Amino acid sequence: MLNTHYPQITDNKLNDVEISLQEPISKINLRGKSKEFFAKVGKVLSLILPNEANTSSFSENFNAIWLSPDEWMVYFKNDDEKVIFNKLYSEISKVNYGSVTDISDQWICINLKGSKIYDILSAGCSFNFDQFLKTDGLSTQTIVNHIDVILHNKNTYNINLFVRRSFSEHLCLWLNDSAKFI
Amino acid sequence: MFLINCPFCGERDQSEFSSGGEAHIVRPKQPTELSDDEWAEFLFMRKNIKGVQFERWNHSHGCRKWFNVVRDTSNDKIHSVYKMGEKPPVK
Amino acid sequence: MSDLRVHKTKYINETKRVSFKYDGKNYFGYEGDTLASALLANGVHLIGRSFKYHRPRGIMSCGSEEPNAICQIGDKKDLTEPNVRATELEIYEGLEAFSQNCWPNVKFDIGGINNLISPLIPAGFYYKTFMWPKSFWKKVYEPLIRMSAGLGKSPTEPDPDMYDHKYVHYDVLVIGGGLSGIISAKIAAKSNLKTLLVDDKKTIGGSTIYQSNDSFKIDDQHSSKWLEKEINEISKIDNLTVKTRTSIAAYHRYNYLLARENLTDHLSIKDKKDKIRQRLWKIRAKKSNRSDRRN
Amino acid sequence: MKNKYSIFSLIKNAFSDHENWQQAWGDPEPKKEYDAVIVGGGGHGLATAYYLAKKHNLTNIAVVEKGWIGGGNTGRNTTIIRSNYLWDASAGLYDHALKIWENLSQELNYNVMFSQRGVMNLAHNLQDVRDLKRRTHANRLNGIDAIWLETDEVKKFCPIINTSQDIRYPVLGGTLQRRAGTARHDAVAWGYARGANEMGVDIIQNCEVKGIKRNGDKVEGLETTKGFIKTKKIGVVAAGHSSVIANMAGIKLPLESKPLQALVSEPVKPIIDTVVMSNAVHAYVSQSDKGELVIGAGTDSYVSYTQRGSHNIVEDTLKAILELYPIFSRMKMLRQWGGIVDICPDASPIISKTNIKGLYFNCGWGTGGFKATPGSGDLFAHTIANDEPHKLNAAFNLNRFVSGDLVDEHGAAAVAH
Repeated sequence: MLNTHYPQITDNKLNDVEISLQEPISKINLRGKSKEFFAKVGKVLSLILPNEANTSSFSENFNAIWLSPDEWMVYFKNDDEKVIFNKLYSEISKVNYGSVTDISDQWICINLKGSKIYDILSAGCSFNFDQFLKTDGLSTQTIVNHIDVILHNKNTYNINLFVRRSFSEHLCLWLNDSAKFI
Repeated sequence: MFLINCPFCGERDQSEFSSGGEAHIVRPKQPTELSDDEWAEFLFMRKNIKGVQFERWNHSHGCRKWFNVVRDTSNDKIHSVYKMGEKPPVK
Repeated sequence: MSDLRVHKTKYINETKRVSFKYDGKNYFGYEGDTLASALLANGVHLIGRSFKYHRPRGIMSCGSEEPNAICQIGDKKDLTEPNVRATELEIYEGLEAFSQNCWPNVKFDIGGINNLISPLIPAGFYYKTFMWPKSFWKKVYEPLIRMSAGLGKSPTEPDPDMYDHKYVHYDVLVIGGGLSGIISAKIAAKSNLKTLLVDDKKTIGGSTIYQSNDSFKIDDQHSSKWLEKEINEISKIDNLTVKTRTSIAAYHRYNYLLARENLTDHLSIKDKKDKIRQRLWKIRAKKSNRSDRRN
Repeated sequence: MKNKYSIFSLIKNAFSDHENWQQAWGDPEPKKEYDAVIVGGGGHGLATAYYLAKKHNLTNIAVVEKGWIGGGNTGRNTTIIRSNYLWDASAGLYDHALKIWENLSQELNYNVMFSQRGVMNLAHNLQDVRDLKRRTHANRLNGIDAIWLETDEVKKFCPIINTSQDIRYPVLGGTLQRRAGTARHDAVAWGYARGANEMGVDIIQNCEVKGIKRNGDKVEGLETTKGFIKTKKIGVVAAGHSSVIANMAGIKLPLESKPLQALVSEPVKPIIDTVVMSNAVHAYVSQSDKGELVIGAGTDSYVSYTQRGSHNIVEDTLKAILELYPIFSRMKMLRQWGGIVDICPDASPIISKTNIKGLYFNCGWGTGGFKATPGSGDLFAHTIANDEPHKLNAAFNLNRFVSGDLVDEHGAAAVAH
């Protein structure tokens, strides 16, 4: 059976770290290289996909994170997520301009806020956050406590962390634990 | 624990990468024509160089792209990194 | 108290007595003492026995280089710690330390017999004997050898303490907070480089902080006074972090270093509670030419 | 004739302050020509020379070593000896070695401190249980002592293991080979060196091979840092550097060399009296006669000749150790090191002739060569002397990578390759 549980997040305000679940939100994985692909994405989401590594772009409703030279993740809050997905799917996947995959249930978004969030992450992450934390909109894929994550710097000391659902419970326990001992 | 400069994501810790072994081992174009010796050569025999070696790495916990690395296996010093399909730098 | 103690250094707070036990006997030292300095001040010189010949051993140095004064700390099954250098451990209220590798006690050690027969048991003697009769190796000889193995004792129950680790990135890492370390760190930090200075002692300054007479002068001041100003100054520099009680444990390629920070080992038993005991720092210092040469 | 080592010789020499001991092996310059030259002065190489001299009367031979004898993987391993391998060919090979171990100290008149304190292999999941039970049965069919232990029996045999069922990788049982154990690794190299030297073998240290001279498909000799040595037979026992030597002869081997790490703690009084291996969580531990905990970690995933390895490998191993032995958390590690292991695709060794006449390779032992030292030396000596493999090493030929007759021992190898 499909696991649709969300991690329990308790004690979410410790040592100036606020951990909160940002769900449900929609996430779509986009892959493509062709001119038509970029044009269609631009049309449906009114957004230009970032082509620079470790960056993101946004429009009124959507955030797009660079994952690799031909891969992005778009996430957004939407009451009717299927509409956007279906539109992208029929304009891109169906006509072989690229691929569109709904990954809303696969990844979970957790928001971290506060001046100590990078201290928590550094307990289990070898990534050098020096540049990342200074620039809004940067993104990165890395490992936190042996778990793959996608990080998106929303703005100063406020980041969205994406983690696969099956690892999310464990990661949340670890984040809470770490927050106690910064 | 070396640092690898992923040609897509930039410099990251080695723990984010997986090693794919020796690079530029060309898959046989006509597998059906191969003798057992040639298969053994393709599948198992490796230069296993002590010194400058061309190898493949995958940024498995980042962009998940394969690329090539020129590394000295006697001191783990990485001389250069280049994308798949690009011409290897001359030694 | 013996008169080995040098009074009037501000690093020992002689107004604050700290009592501790060594081999079951009560002693006291002062706040700021290491176990070694407190024992010496109490006239205790015989601290342990050597590994093989059980020769009496005293304190020989004043830091991590100590080869002799190695003690067992605590006797609780879960918290005891073997092989702790008396020169590195700061005393705290309630500390219990024991001599190691001796029985029944450090002054009268049966193992001292080994010293008497030392001509018979030179380096590597076991390769040349214990081969006959064959069955004796398993039943007699090896059990005897194993009886004399080891210095301290391992804990026998799970460790209740907590540990932590953290990755950090710096442009410059300076190891050793003596005179040169402090000045290097200051110059690096002032050149706009993110700098970390680590020292294994509880205060930085190295031996310079004890140099308060006319033989040691910098800029016409006693060098301890001069350094004090520098220490004061670097504490105000933004991109300089100073970590004391932190010792480097490994140097890996690409300037990746491991350091152990001791957070609670110097605190009294009640103050240790609910705190992280040690933190492992995984330090990546910026690649420099020097490290390349090291490669 | 060398002086015999015994308690009496110790007493006798005590009177002269141990200054009159005979040299255990000399330090000769290489002769111009030998009947055979062994490349590599580790345990396997010295054992090969010893058995060539002892069993095949080849005494005009030399062992050339680029560093000092026993300074490579012989001095860097975790000294575990066992023979509980899955396949018949491996069982034959490793148990042959184990049988020699049992009398080795007496044979060499050198105490190699072979200690049969048992080796336990733990199972942490149902597949482990099935695999280990299968191996136990296979072992017994091959006459190798092996028993299956339930969790409580594991606990009884080694009380400090955490057998609680609510840890991440609970202990579901294990196998035990009682005849298995450990030996003093340095003593093995030194004992064989002394024995070989006594029969006339030249042990030449600080002598690095720089080239192999071929005449067509025959070898003619070796270029070394101590000059050219003429010989018709070259036995290469160079572990992690086998490919380097193979490249000199113009051939390739199915090997990758990777750092394998190990570490020891500060010495403590005896606390663990057996060897416990645990492949699933990747932790194995024993305690030396000096009191150090000897811990084996894993290999890195990439080719390297650096003899150090990455820190995360050690960290993961220690995590596993602390889960299984939470009492060790306050122990301090004394030193850590890496050895370069040459790994075959099937995790089995190569003891074989090559296409070049007079060139023989003994390599590919991967993470577990120490245990095989005497057997490997004996069988390699046989192969070199007769230009034909012994029936016990026939399966471990180079041609198996062409014919496909691989001996897949990934399950029984100590460390996941």
